[in-house]
Amino acid sequence: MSEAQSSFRESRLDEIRREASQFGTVQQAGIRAAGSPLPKASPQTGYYQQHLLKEPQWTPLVPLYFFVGGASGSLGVIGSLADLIGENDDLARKARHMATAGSTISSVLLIADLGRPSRFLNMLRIFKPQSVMSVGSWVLSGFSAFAAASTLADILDTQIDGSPIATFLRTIGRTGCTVLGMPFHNYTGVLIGATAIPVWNNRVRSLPREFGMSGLQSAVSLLELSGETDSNALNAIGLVAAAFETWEGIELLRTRDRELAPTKQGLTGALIQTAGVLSGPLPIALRLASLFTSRRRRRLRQAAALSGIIGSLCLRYGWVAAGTVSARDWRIPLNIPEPDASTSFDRRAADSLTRRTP
Amino acid sequence: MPGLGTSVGRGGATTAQQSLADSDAILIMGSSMAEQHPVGYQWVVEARERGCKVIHVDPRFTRTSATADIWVPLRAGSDIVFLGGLIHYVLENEKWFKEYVLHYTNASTILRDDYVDAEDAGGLFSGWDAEKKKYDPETWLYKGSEPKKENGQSLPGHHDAGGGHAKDRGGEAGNTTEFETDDTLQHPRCIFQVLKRHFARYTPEMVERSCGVPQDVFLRVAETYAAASGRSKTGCICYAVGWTQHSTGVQIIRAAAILQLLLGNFGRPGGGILALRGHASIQGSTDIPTLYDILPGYMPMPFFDADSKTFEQYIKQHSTEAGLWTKFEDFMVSFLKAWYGDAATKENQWGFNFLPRVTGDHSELGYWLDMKDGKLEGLFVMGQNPAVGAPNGRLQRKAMANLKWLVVRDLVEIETSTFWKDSPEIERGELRTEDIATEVFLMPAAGPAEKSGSFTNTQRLLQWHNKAVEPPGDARSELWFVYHLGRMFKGRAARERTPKNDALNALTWELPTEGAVAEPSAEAVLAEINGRDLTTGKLLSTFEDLKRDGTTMSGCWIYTGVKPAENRNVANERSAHDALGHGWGFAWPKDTRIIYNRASAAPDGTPWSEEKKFVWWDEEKREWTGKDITDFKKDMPPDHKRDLSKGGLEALDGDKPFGMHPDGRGWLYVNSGLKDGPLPTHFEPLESPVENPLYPQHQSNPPSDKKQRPDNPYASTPHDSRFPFVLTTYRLTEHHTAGGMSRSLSHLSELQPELFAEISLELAELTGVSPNDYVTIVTPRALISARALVTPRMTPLIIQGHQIHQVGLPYHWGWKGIVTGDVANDLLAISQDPNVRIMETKGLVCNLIPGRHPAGHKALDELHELLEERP
Amino acid sequence: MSGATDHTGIQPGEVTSFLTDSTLCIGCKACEVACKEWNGISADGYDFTGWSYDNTAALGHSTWRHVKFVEGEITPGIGGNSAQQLSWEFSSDVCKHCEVAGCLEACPTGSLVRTEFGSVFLQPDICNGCSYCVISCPFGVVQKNEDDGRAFKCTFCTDRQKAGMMPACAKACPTESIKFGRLDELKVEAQVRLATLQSRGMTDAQIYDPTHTSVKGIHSMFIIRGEPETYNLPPRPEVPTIYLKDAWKSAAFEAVAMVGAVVASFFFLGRKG
Amino acid sequence: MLRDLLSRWPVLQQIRTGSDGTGAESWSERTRNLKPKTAGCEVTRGVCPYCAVGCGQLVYHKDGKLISIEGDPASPISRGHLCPKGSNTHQLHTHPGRLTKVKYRRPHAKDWEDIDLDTAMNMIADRVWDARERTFEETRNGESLMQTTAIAHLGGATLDNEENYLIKKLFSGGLGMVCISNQARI
Repeated sequence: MSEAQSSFRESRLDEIRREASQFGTVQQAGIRAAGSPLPKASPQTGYYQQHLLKEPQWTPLVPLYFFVGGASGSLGVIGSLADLIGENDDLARKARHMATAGSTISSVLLIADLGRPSRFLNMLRIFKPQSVMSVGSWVLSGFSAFAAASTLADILDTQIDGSPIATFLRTIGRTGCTVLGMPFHNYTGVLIGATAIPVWNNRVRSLPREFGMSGLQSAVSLLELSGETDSNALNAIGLVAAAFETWEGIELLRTRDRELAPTKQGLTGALIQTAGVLSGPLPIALRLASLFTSRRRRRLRQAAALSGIIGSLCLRYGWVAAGTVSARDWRIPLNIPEPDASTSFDRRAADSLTRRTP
Repeated sequence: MPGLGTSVGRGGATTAQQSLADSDAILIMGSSMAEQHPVGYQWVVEARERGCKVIHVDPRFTRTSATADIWVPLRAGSDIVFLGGLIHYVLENEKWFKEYVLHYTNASTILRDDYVDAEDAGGLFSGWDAEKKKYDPETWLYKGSEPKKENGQSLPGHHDAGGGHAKDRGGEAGNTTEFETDDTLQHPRCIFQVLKRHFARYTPEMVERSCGVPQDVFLRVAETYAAASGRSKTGCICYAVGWTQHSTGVQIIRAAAILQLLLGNFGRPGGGILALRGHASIQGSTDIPTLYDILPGYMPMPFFDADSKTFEQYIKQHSTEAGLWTKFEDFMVSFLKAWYGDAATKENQWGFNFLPRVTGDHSELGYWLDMKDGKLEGLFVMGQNPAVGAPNGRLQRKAMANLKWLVVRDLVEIETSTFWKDSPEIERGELRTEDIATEVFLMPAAGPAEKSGSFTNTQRLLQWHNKAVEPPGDARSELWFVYHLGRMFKGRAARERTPKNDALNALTWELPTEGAVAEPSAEAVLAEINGRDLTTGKLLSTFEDLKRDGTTMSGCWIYTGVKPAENRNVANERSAHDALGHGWGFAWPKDTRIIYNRASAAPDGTPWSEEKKFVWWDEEKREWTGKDITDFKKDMPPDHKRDLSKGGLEALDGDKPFGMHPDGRGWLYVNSGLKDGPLPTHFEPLESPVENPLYPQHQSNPPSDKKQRPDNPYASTPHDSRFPFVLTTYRLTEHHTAGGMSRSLSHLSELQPELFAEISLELAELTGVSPNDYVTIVTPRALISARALVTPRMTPLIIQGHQIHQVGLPYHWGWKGIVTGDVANDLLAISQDPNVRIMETKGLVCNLIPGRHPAGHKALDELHELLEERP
Repeated sequence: MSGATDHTGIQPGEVTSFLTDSTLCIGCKACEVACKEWNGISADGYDFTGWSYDNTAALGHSTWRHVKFVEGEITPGIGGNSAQQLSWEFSSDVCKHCEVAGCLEACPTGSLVRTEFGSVFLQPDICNGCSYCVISCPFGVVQKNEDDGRAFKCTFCTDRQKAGMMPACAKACPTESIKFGRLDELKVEAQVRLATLQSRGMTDAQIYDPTHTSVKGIHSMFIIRGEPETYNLPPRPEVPTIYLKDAWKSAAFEAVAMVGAVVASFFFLGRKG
Repeated sequence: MLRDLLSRWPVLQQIRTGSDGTGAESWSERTRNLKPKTAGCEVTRGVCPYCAVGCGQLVYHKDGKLISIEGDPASPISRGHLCPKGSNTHQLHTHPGRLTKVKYRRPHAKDWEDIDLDTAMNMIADRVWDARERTFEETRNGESLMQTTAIAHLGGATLDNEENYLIKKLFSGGLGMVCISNQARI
């Protein structure tokens, strides 16, 4: 090529080629650098390797909602049962108040995430059993009401002794919190599991368990951070939850489905694996250690709690982000095996992509 | 016009789009009908689903190819070789429709002894004047017919200034009613034999060599199409500017007409030639021409010094002794009465001298070069965007800077109106805004739904559109603009009654107006176009009633009948009662949907077959009847013998369907009227990468005009090492011409947002371009950048042994609108074919290099560098 | 004004459908524009993709009809209508209006509803933009318009259908490759068309209508040549609700486990001292 | 008040009918009364302004505003269909880029200025008249010419026949302009 022509070469093109040689692809729409295959629609490439599924359009508030909801659901249960069974009135009261606060924050987060927050009430327009989002909205509303009721009961108690209203509110409040706390603390696992997003529906069985136990652990952890570091009961619950998480983590690692790639690779993979450690083995170790020392017990319990909370947050953010990555995979929904057959810009290679499968 | 006009008598499409559904084979060539006329294409698809074979011949694999049965890649500019090949095949293999050819064409007519065919003279016909680069057609005439020589002027139809639109007949040069025939077709000088010899070398081998079409593919096309012929089968040919925009455009269409005549396809359902027009009323704007060389109804403008001395002389020159043009004087007098009313009297030759005389090439490209040379003062542009749409855009835009004033009327601020402000020439420093003295008026125009009026569509059908709402703000219709401007001039002329203003003072200019803005009544204009009987004041229902004694008037004789009564506007009638749509609009002439339909019956007047029964002679009623208005004298029996004394159609035999011709026949051979010869002959485009394999002595069409000058340079041809590739330009479905009606609309712009060049994978590899890269395309005129659309749909062709790469380039983009891009037409040269002065856009040469051209003045430096380069 | 109207003769209550026949499509994109014009949808970007002539790329909140362009190989002498090979295929995509619709099942507000024509309609006056439908559609059709806050998709021109008018895209389609009519009739028509195409040697022609999956069939069927994957049509689309049973089961199990853990812990370890 | 609020609450209807919330019980008032935007419009017959196929169009308008432009099913040519350009005819008329005022550029000026229509008409008339005064040739070597080549016209293929007729009549037949051309060739 003559000088005049080479001086023509736009620097932009060289950048594109560099990017291509570095990353194998170029992000800009449709751009393919020389040596890479022609954009194609074929049984091997799908439609120009354009992903079929739409990405989740949730704001970062949603994973946070998952965390808060999971925690306050579990707190509701703890708060309703703890002092019935044992003499843990303060702990139970604290749990109930936290649950009430949590459910309120949950509602705020959920509303804030809506495209049209003013229309939040439309959530209660119908009740749709087959829609997890609908069920969840009702559960959230119900739980908030019952939590509020039991909190109100507590306040009344401090004013008048044995007021019948307080008794009534306490009874229905705690019953409600126990009953609705169960779905409320883990329905979000069902929510994302029962969607078209491959990485999620591949784990549709384990996600509710994982999210639930994660909620329980953060509930325990929050109580501990609020000072309840003496309760062995809490420590025991924490151990159970952490054990569950550890098992789930191992399960996930053992499953080799390609749908799960986002849980093992990239930023999302890192988040989820970190979550596994922070809410599994690490808290277990710390909690066990706390049993054999009285001096450091408090610190160790607080460390375990902190690790559990951060783990739970990583888990929620990790899984939601994984959904976005998974939605971008154009092969899975089309059952197209990897890797992409096309390798070079060579005419024959391009041809092989266009030839019909017999 | 001349391609079809000289062959069969009228320049318009001979059939209706709906009739395509009755075809047994459809040949689409020089058009991507599915892309440019999608809704018309439904009839092709319908035919296809009924088993009709659809053949698409095109350099690119387009959306039309993608829905056709056979696609044939063809080197842009080799069309005549391909069609000549088909003609050769039909003649050699006896596939021609004998009865039709014998009775309905001039195959049996014998030529003069001194006629020399291009085949025998290396590409030139007899009568060539090397000095003037033009033909004297005298030797082309039929044996026995008298040349119309007047005081040493060139023969009618061959005037230098001619623009070729007044060619709805041909044969003006001689008295074509006197000639000899040989019905055995054996006479060596009879047209049939001449034709055979002329196309003898257009063999499948030659087609392969020149067009790059493999022989077996060519033969499959030939067999398939030739089969759509005879009593019970018909085939139709669809073309568009893919044929016309060549230096041999007219002759390409001639070749198609010859093929259709040989196969007996004119005037029959599912047959004929469908010229596909690209603008809503492009047919209308030649019927009622905003063109320099004709008057409404294809009557020629008087040429200075040639035939314009006296009215008698003018009439004598342009009327014939038989056929419809014997009524030329009736049409012309009625026309002059329409324009000049009472001021047109027998004494003043019906105001003939009010008409301006044509003194030269006043066509767009002709006067644009004058504009560039500072010879023009003012310009009106209405609904056109030459800054983007016209060839050699740089010259076009620079020329406008030499105007004193410019009036642009459009819906949006188009590039033409802002050349002084933001054109590439300003950006590159070739022009400086402050240096440009041109005054510019940009006037808002009314949209089609904001005014009433008629469009004439591609099948000669006038359809009325009704005003629905008022135009916004100061937007007005062109009707309003011209009418009120006219009133001002009339006023001024009335005050200064000088000879100069005679025409203005004589001009009839009274129209009823309506509404707050005083919008003139379009229907009143239509009434004037239709014509009246001045004695009774009644509107006329057929041009047959027009008279030469000044008792009738008609603004456009072929439209007479569109408004037959005060309370009727046939163009606005909307109750179709048959497939061809009778009852819906008005098709000229006389609401005939398929013209020359006398040919749909055998010479004896009976239908050729049940399948193709269309128009036939009813013996009881003694008249022609059938599914269409007969394009013939209704009560003239098939066995009628011509009576020259009567004139008109009665001066023709009863078995001669082509009534515009003085012999009533379809012309395989055109004895005069075409400036580049009586028969189609292949010449290479003005810029071509290959030698002319048929006539090495004459690379390109001898009489064509390159307008070569420093600001309109050409590549050396053949083989210019700087420009190794073939370039062809075209349109996309998603945009409209120069973009004024599409690039400003979001819903269309998003569908095709950027200028791109379609290239093959091979060319991409050759030039080191990868998909979506920017590339720069270079011709001697300009360089532009586009995105590369690398696609297997483009394929290199093997021409005379070596690979020819083609670059496809849509031309819709400019620098204004929602989506912008370089102007593809900057690459083209201003050239003129000999007959209609159209430029060549479909076949030229270019270079393609990776990367985007630099901005500003650097771009021009790059261009010059590249032009000097000789590896 | 006289002359024919575009009344379909279909009464509310009759189930309607599209049948988009790619073998009749000429890739003109009239359906895309007619849809945007009727529904007043704005343009969604002016990017050049280089994917043949497709610059629309995909269905979305502001693209409810999308014509796909699939390029194959070309051979001189063979047009796109000949059976020998796929050269250049066009196919106009649209919301599938599933028999069992993921978006419809997922919508918590009842914004998405089943209409009297059997189609799935998103009520813009109800939608609160929770965007759960977006991830519940196995065809990736529904999308939330971030600027507007609500989700959008093909309305099946319910407003037109209620007045007996044909959907805008089907009406505009120059070659009638987008057919609109009664579902049962179109199912038959599709079979007949397929038989015709195969008799012409187009053995690669097929009807896309996933009746064999949990989607249980769609109200906008397609006739395509080649593999559905080429057109981004999933071979086995499933409605996410099929996962519900398993999900709730394990949720219940885990909830019980939690209560168990809480009760046990406090019972044995709750007491002070 | 509360009663009818409740009666419009789909959940209660669900309970009453046992429906799952995907059907009629969830239809809003708007949905129930959904009408095409062309309901109650006047309809005028038009012709597509783009290519020369000549598709029939139905122009729906209400109170002087264009509402929609669609294909005319009665047309024997287009049978109600339109291509993408034809389908966009409504936007062609209503998009914000439409010109509504006359724009005028003075010699050497860097930008436009708005002027009113009458002024523009008079200015244009003056310029034509002046150019014609100076350049009109009545005769050349004793022969009638009646011509000026100093003023040119371009365009017509997108205009109505009636408009082309008046342009040719005034410019050629009245003013003696011969430089008249449009998009049409063959």
